[in-house]
Amino acid sequence: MEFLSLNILIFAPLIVAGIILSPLFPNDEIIVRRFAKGFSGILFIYSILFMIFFKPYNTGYQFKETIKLFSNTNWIEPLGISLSFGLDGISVMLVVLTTFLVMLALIASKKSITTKHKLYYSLILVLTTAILGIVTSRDLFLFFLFWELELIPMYFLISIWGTGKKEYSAMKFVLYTFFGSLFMLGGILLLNYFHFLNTGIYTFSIEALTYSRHYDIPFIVKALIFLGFFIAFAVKLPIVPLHTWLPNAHVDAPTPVSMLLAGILLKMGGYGLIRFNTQMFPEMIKIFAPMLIVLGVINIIYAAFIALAQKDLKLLIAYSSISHMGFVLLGLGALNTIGITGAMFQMLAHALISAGLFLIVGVIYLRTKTRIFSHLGGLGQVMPKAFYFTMLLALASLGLPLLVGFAAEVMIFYGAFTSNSLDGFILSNQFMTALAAISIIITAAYLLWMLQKIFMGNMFEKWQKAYDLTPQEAIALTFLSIPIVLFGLYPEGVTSLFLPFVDNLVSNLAL
Amino acid sequence: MELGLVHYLILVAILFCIGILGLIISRNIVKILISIEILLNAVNINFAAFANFGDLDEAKGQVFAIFIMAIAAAEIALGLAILIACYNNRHSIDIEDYTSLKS
Amino acid sequence: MDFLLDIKTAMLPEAIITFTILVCTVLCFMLKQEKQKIIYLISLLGLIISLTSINLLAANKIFTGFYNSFTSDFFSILMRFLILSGTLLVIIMTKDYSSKFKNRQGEFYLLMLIAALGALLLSGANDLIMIFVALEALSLSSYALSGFLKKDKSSNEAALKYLIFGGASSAIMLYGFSFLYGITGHTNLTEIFTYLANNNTDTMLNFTFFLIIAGFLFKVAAFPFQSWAPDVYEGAPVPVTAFLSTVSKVAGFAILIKFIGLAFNNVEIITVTLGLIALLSITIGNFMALNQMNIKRLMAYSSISQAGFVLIGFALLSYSGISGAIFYLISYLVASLGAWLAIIIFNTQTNKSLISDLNGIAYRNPYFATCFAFCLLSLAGIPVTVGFMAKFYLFHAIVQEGPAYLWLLILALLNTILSLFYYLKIIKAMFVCKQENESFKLNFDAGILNTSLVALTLVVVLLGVLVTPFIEIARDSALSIKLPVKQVGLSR
Amino acid sequence: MEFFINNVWIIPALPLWSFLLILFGRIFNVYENKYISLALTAGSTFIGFISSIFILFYCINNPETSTQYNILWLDTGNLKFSIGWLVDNLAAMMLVVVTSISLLIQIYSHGYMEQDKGYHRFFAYLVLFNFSMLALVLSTNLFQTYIFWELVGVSSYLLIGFWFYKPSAAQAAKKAFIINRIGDCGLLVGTLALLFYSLNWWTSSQNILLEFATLGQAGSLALANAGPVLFGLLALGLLFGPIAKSAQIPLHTWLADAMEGPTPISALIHAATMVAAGVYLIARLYPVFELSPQIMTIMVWVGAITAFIAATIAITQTDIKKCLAYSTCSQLGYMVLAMGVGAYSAGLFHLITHAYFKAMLFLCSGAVIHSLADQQNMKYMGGLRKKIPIVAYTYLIGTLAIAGLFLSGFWSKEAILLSLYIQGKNLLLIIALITAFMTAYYMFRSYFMVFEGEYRGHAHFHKPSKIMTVPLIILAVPSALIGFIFSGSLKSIGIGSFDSFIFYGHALHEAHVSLFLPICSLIIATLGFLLAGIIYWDKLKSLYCNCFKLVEKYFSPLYKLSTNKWYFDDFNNLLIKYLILPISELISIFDKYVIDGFINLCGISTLYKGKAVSLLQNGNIQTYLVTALLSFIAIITVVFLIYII
Repeated sequence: MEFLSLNILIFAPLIVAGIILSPLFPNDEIIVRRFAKGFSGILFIYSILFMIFFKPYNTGYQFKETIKLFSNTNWIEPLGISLSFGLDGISVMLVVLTTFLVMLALIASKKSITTKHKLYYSLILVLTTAILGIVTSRDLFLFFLFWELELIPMYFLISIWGTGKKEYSAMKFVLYTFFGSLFMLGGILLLNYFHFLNTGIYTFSIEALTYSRHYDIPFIVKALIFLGFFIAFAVKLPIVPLHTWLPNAHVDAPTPVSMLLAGILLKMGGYGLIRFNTQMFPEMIKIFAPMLIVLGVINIIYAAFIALAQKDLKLLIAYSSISHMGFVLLGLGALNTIGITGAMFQMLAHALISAGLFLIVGVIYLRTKTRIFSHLGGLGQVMPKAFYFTMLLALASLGLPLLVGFAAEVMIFYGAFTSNSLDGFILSNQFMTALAAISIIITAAYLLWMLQKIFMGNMFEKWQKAYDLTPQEAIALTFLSIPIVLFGLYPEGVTSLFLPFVDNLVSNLAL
Repeated sequence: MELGLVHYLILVAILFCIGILGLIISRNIVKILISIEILLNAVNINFAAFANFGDLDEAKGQVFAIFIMAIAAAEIALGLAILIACYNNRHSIDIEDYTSLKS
Repeated sequence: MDFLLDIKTAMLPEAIITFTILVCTVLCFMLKQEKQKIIYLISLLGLIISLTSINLLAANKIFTGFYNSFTSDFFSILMRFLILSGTLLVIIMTKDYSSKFKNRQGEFYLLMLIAALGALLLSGANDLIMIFVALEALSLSSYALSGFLKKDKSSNEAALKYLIFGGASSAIMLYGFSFLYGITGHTNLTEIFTYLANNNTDTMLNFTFFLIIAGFLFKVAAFPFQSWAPDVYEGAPVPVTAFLSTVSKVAGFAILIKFIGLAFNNVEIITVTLGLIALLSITIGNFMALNQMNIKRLMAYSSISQAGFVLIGFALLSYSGISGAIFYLISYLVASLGAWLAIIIFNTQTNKSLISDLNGIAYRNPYFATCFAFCLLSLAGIPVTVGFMAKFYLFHAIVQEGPAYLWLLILALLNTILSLFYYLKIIKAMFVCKQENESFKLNFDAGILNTSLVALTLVVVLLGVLVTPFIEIARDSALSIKLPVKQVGLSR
Repeated sequence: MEFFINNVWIIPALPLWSFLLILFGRIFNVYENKYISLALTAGSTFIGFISSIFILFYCINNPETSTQYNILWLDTGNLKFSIGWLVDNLAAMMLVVVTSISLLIQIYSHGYMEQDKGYHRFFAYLVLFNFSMLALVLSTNLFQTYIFWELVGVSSYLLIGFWFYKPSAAQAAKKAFIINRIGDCGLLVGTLALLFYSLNWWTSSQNILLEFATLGQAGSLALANAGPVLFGLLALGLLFGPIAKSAQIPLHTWLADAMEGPTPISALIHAATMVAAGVYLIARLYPVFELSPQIMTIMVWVGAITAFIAATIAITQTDIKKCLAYSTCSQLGYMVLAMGVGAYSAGLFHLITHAYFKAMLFLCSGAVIHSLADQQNMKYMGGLRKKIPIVAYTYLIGTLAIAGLFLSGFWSKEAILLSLYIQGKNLLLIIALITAFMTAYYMFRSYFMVFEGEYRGHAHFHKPSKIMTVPLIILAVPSALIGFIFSGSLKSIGIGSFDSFIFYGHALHEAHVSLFLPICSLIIATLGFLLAGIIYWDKLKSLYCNCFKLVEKYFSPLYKLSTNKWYFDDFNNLLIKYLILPISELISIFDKYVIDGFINLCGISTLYKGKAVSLLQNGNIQTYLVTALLSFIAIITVVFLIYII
C-alpha cells in the first residue's frame, strides 16, 4: 500500500490550486472547471482507497506519516512540533466525506459561479487541503494551523461570490471562528506546558497528549483547557449562543460554498469535540456531560422553533442545520457507544442531507431569483425532478426510517435515553431526551411546510418558464441520494468503520 | 547652609517641571523649542552635580553633559530649520495651526 | 592599533557605512543635481557590502571594544543584520519615489545612511553616552527625513511634531540616565550592572527605569508615547515612514532589551509595567486602527499594536520570552517592510493612499494584491505566514511562565481578533470590493521594487514554513545577551 | 405450507421490488405502458395474497405456532437492532386482509386513475405503501414497527398529496404527516422508556431487542423498575402512536382532510389498512398496556369519545367522503374501545369486518364521484340507483353491514357490545348503542341522499367501467358474509369462531346466551334507518316536512356543533396561530435581536470605542504630550500600587 500516502492526499489539492492560479494555466472557464472537477474526482477515488485499506479493528492511527525536514529533524524541533498525519476511525469517514462533497460542490458550481473562475476553483482546493489537514493531523499545532488556514479561503469564497450582505457575513464568520480558535490556542499551549512540566518534553503530538492525561494538571486548569477547546468547537458546530454567524454565512454564501460549509466545516466542530474534548479529557467530559446535553437539547429545540418562523428558504435550512447539529451534542453527551456512534453518524447524515438541501436552494434561486416562500409555490409542476429530490432530502432530514437521518437519530435517541451520564444532575437523561424528541414533530412541520410552500399548491404564472434540473445538478443530487438511501438501509456500512474506535473511547471513559 | 547634592536635584526637578510646563502650555513653537532646551539643560545640571558629588576621578558626568550640550544645539538648530520650513508654508508659528494631521 | 582591531572584529559594518557616508557627502557636493541618482546606487552598494561584512564578524563570541562602549554579541549582530537589510529595502523603495525630492536626492540618502548608522551603533551600544549619541544620530536624521518634502505642509508638520515629541522624550530618558549615573557612578552598562548586582537600591532604581524606558518607548512608538506615530507616518514621505516603522523600531527594541536587565530585585514590577504597556499598546493601536480609511495611518496604528506584541516578550523577563520577542520582531520587520513596499508601489504610481482606492485591484494586478495580502495576513497572524509562527512562538513563551501570566495571554489573544478585522478590511478592498468608475492598472513589471516585494512575500511564506532555523537564531541571540533573567523554557 | 412460512419475506419484498422497478422504469423512461405498472403492482400483491392464504391456513391448522426470523440491522455495542418477520395468527389474519383489499383496490385504481397524468407515480406510491404496510404487519419487534409505522405514514403523505398542485391536498398531506408525527413522537419516547426500564433484561437475555414475543416479561420488569406512575406515562406515550394513526380524539382531525387524496387511497389507507394499524399495534402491545389499568381506562374513554363524537360529526356532513371518513373514525373508536375493555378478539374482529365493508363503501363513493366528474357533495347527487345499480346495491350492502343490520358489522359490533355488557360497563354500553344508532342513521342518510330520490346535480354522468365495478362486487362478498363466517356459527363445517383463533391470554368463553343485546342493537339500528328514511327518503320526507324543520330549528346549536366538527380544527388552527407560531416568532426575534444583536453590538461598540479613543488624536502635539505624560504617570502609579499591595 505504498501508493497510499496521506501527504499526497493532503497537499495535492494545494499544488493543483497553485497550478490553476499560475499564469500559464489557460484562463478559460470550461477548462478550469473541468480540470478542477476531474482532479476532485481523482482525489475522491484516491480517498476511497484509504477507506478500503483501512483496518477498523486496529486501534490508533493508520497510514502514519511524518514529513522530516533537513537533517531528518521534525518540523519545528525546538517546540516539539512535527508534520505528522494519520487516519483513525473517526477521521477516515470525514476524509472521504470531504473529498466527496468537494467533488459535488465543484460539479454544482457551473451555474452559480460566473466570475473569477481560476481564483474560485483554486480557493476551493486550498480549502480542501485545510480541511483534510484538520482531520488527519496527528499534531495539535498542525491541527490548529489548518484550522486557521481554512478561514481565509472561506472568507474569500463567501465575500467574493456571495450575495446580499456577503462582506458582513464573511467577516462575521471569520471573526467568530477566529474568536473560538483563540480559546483553543490557549488550551493547546497550556496542555503543552503541563506536559512539559510533567515530562520535560515539549510535544504537540496528539497521541502523546491524549495518553498522558494521568499527569498532574490542576483541576481548574484542566477545566479551562477543556472549555477552551469546547468554545472553539462550539462556534464551529455551532452551539446555540455562538451560532449567529451561521445563518448569515449560509444565506450569503454561494451554493457550492454553502454545501461545503454545512457539509464539512460544521463537522469539524463535531470532530474536535470527539477527538479532543472526549478522547483527550475523558474525566472532564464526564463532568461536563450535563452541559453538553443541555446545550444539545437547547440547540435542537431552539433552532427548530426558529426554523419554523423563517420566511427565507435558505435561512430555514440554515436553522435546521443548527438544530440537527444539536443531535451531535446530545449523542456525545450520552457518553455511551451507541450515542457517540450516533453522533458520528449524524455528522455524516447531516453532511449529505444539508449539502443536498443547500444545492436545492441554489437550484431554486437560479430559476426564480428569490428565496422568499411567499414568492414561491407550485414549482413541482415545472420542476418534478427537483421536487422529488427535495422530497427525498426533506424526508431524510426529518428522520424518515430507512434513510440516513433516521439511523443517526435513532442511535442518538437510544444512546441518550439509556445513558446515565447525567446522574447527579438535576435533570435526568430520560427527561432531556424526551424533550429533544419533540423536535421530530417540529422538524417535520417546518420541512413539510417548506416542501408545500415551494413545490406544492398553485403555481405562479411567472415561474412557468422555470426549467428542471440541469444534468450537473441532477448528477450531484443523485450522488448525494445514493449514500442517503444506502447508509439509511445499511448503517453498519459506515458505523463499522468507527465502531471499534468509539468502543475504545467509551472504555477509556469508564476508567 | 552648605549646598548638597539634594539641593541640586531639587533645582533640577524644578527646572525640569518648568520645562515640561513650558512644553505643554506655550503656543509659540519657538517657546516650545526653548522648553526642550530647558529640559536638556536641567539634565546637564544633574549630570554635573552627580559627577561633582559622586564620580570625582573620571568625571564622566561632565563629559556626558558636554555631549548633551552639543547634541542639544544640533537638535535646536534642526528644530528651527524645520520651523522655518513650516513657516514658509503656513506663515504661522502657533502650534494650534499645526493640527492638520489627526485621528 | 587597538582601535583598528576593534573595528575589524566588531564594527566592520558600521565602519563601511561611515565610509559610505563620507563618500556620499563628498559626492553630494561634487555631482550635479541630475546625476545624484548615483548616490542612490552608492548607498545601496555600501549597504550591501556592509551586509556581507556581517559574515566576517565573530558570531559565536561576545566582543566588547571601543573602550567598552560597544558590544558585539550574536544578538547585536542579528539586530544589525535586520537594520541593514531594512535600510537596504527602504532605500530600494525610494527608487521611483525620489523624484519627489527634486534636486536634493543626495541628501536624502545621506541622512538615511546616518540614521542607519545611529541604529547600528544603538544595537551594540554598551555605554550611556554611546546610547545617547547613537539614539540622537538616529533621531535627528529621522526628524530631518520626515520633513524632507519641504513644500509639503503635512511633511513639515510631521517633522515638527516628531521633533517636539522626540525632544521631550529623549530629555526624559536623559533625566533617567542622569539618575542611573548618579546611583551607580558609572556610564558603562556592564559596570552599572555589576554595581547594581552588589548593591541594593530599589525604589530609586525603579523610578530611573521608568524614566529611561520613556525614550525607548517613544522610539518604538509604544503606549503611552505612541501618539506621534500616526501623524508622522501619515505626513512623512512613505520611505521614511517605512524606515521609522521598521528600522527605527528594531533599534529601539535592541536597546530596550539591555535595560530590562535593570530589573534586578523586583521582577514583578517590570513585568507588570511592560505587560501593561504592551497590552495597552496593542489594544489602543487596534482600536484606533479599526476606523481608519487611510492605509498609511492604519499601518501606523497597526505598527503600534505590533510593537506591543514584541513588548510582551520583553515583559516576560525570560530568555524564552526574549527569543519570542526577537522572532516576532523579525517577522514584523519582514511583513511590515513588504506591506510598506506595496504601499509605496501603489502610492508612487497613483498618488493615493485611501483604502477605498485599492478597490478591486486584485483583478488588475493579481500579483501585487496577493503579495500585499500575504504581508497583511502575516501581520494578522494567519497561517501559513511567518506572523502566525511568531505569534504562536510568543504565546508559547507566555505560557511557559506558568498560569500567572494567563491574563497577558488572554488579552493578547482577544486583541488578535480586532487586528484581523482591519487587516481583512484592506484585503477585502483589494479582492472583494467592486472597482469604482476610475480604474487604473499599476505597472507591475520586473523592476527592483516589484521583485523585492515578491521576494519579501516569499520570505514571509518560507519563514512561516521553514521555521526551525529562525527559532534557533532567535534563541541563540537571546542567550547571547547576558541578562539577569530567568532561564525558563529553553531546554532542547 | 412450510415454504410460505419460511419465505414470508417474499410478501413485503415483492412490492418493494415492484416499487424499485417502477421507479427506475420511470427515471430512465423504460416504458410508457400503463399496464406494466399495473401488472407489477397487482402481480406482486397477488402473489402476496396467495401466500397469505396459505399462511393463514397453516396458522388455522397449527394455531399455537408463531414463527419468527430476525436479521441484525444495526449493532452498536450492547444495543442490537433487528428487523425480521414474525408470523402468528394475528399477522396471518392481517396479511390476508391487507393483501386481499390491496389487490382489489389496485385493480379498481386502474379504472379510477387511468386518465391521470401521474398514473405510474400513483402506482409506485401505492406499491410502496403495500411494502411498508406488509412489513409493519410482519414486524417482530417494536423498533421495526416504528420504522414501518413511519413509512406507512410517509406513503400516506405521498398519496394524500398525490395531486400536490391542489393547495387543499398539499395542506391535508402535511397535516396528516405532522399529526402522525405527534403520535410517532409519543411512540418513540414510549419505546425508549420501555427499553430503558427493561434494559438489563434485554441485554442479559439473548432476546431480540424489544421483540413482541417477550414484551410481557420486559413490561412487567419495566413496571417494577419504573413504578406505576412512570410506567403509566410510558404506556401513554406508546398509546399516542395508535391514537394518531387510528385518528382518535384529539388527534383525529387529519383523517377527514386526508380525503383530499384519490378515493382508492381513502379506501385502502384511510379506511381499511393503515388506520387500522393503530389497533393492530395496540394488539401487539397488549401485554404492556394491560399492566397499567389507568392506561386501559384512558384507552376505553378515548375510544368511546371518538366513536361518539365522530358519529355526531358524520351526521351532518354533506361531502360523501367526509361522511365516510368520520364514520371510519367512529368505527376505529369502537375498536379502541373494545381493546380497552379487554375485548381483544372483538376489537380485531371488528377491524377485519370494518376493513372490508368500509373499503367497499369508499370504492362505491369513488365510483359515484368518478361518474359524476369529481362531484363529492351529496346535495348534488340523488337517484343514482337507477343509473349505477351495481354501485348502489353494493353500497347498500356496506351500509347494512356498518349499521349492524345482520351483515358482517352486526357480528363484530355485537361482540364488542357483548363484552361491554358482560363487564357491566353500562355507561359505555349506552354510548356504544347511541353511536350504533347514529351510525345507522348517517349511513342510511348518505345512501338515501346519493342513490334514492331525484338527481339534483348538474354534472354530466358517465358510467364507471367494469374494472371498477368488479372489485366492488368481489368486496361485497366478504363485507356481507365474513362476520357470519367467523362468528362461530359455522363450527360444524370446521370454521372456528374468530375469538378461538385470535385471542389474548385465553379464549373468551361462549357467553352470549341471551338474545337481549342483539335484538336491542337491531332495534336501535332499525330506528336509525327509519329516522334517516323519514328525513331523507323523498317518499317519506314530504309527510313529515314541517315537523323536521321544527326539529332542525330547535337543535340548531347542536347542528352547528356537528357541522363544524366540534370545532376541533378551529381549535387546532387557533393553537397553531396563536401559540406555536407566536412562540417561534418570539424565539426568532430573540435570536435575531438579542443574541445576534448582542454580537453585533459588541462589534459596533468596538468601532465606536475606536472612534472615541481616536478623539484624543486631535492633531495637537501638546495634547499628545499631556496624554502621554499623564498616562505614563498613571501607569507608574498603578504599577506601584499593585506592587505595594
